[in-house]
Amino acid sequence: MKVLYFAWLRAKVGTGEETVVPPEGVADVAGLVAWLKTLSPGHAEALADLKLVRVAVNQDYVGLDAPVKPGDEVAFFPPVTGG
Amino acid sequence: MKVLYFAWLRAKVGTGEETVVPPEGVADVAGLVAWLKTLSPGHAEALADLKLVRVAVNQDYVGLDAPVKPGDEVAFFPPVTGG
Amino acid sequence: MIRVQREDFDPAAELARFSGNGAVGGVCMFLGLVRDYVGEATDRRQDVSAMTLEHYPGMTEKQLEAIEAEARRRWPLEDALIVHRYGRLEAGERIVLVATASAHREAAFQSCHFLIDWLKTKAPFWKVEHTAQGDTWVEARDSDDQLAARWGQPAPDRR
Amino acid sequence: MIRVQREDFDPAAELARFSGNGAVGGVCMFLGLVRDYVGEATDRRQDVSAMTLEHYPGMTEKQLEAIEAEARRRWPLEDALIVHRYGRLEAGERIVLVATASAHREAAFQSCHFLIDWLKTKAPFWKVEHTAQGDTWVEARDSDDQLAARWGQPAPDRR
Repeated sequence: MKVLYFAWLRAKVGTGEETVVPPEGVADVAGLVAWLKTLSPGHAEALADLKLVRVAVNQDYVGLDAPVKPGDEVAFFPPVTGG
Repeated sequence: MKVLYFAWLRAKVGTGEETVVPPEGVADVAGLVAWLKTLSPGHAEALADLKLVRVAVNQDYVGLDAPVKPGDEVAFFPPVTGG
Repeated sequence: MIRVQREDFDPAAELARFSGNGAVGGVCMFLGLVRDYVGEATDRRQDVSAMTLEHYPGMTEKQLEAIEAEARRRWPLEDALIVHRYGRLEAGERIVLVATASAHREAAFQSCHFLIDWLKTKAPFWKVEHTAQGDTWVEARDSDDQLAARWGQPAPDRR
Repeated sequence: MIRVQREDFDPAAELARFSGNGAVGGVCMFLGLVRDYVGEATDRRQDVSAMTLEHYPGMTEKQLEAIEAEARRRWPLEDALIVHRYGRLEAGERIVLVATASAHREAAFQSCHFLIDWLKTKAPFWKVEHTAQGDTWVEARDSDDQLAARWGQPAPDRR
């Protein structure tokens, strides 16, 4: 599973992209977040307040209850500020 | 007093501009219209239905009760269709 | 700034003026063109080869200046431009350009929209369309009155 | 059509594409630029020397294409264009261009307005502003959410 971080989340995690193999019980975004937070203090800080974080699975916006599976591309980032 | 006609009013009156000297009793747009309609069948036809006609005095939109006096520039035209 | 002219204009050159000011965050532009048909339903369309725009010299400029001044009162604009042509225009030719520049995109959008809506009901221009069936004076549309009225004050042209 | 690119674009050249179709009666364009200050009150403004726009390659294109498709569903458009830059941009530089062409001015205006409003809350771009005080990630504004929400469907980015 590929996990991407953008903007200040990238800075906190310390990388913009990582390949991870979550344990078998991780089946949705919420579960993935809980597990990612155990990887490092940076991960924990970046994902501490999910009100500030948007999630996309395979480049579509999703909620915390969306399923995730091996091979997915999951991205975490702040609300967008383009335009 | 200079009187101007535009678009189809000009075609009906037969001229785009004329200098007129209305009789003394003519003091507002309504009085001027009544008098202009006596000048020719073309004038009468152009000014027959005032719902179709807009009026400007000295290049400002006015209503039928607006005063007119010698030296004024009075224009009659249909609702505008620019842009 | 407003300009009323017979000759064509270059939207690119007009736009270039708007980019120099560092306070500008958004530019909104509307460009009106001569369509090559009139009528809505496909089976009722008539080909338009050209149109002629008549105007009231002097009053046109006065009204456009008043409309621009009203826009500048209502929104914080860094710049505003209206260019309107008159005379004979072939299908596809440019008729009018309205552009506004502001620190904020919403002000740029609203003021530009306002300018064209008010212009449509206030500026003394009249179109005659040249079709194969002859020449026809274009009639003012109620929808244009409604679009102008949403900006608050009824267009004095229609009172 | 959508384009995401690092290099600058030429609004004039982009606009030129819109004029060729005889069915087009109105073109609406919005151009977003880097302002040279942030903050609203004059006494709280900070000079901005430049900003950097980060984006999510792939998802950006996908979201912009979806937004364009939605505009074409809602309005009868002859053409639509979104060009958005990324990378470092100095004050005064162009960021984004949105343009729409329709037979009718109202459709052109509304669809262009819709495109930039939705883009602001859906396209995955993030701005970091470079000021004398350091670098700051720009925060999303509630006002942008409200502007997007008036087009009916809440922006999925914020649900």
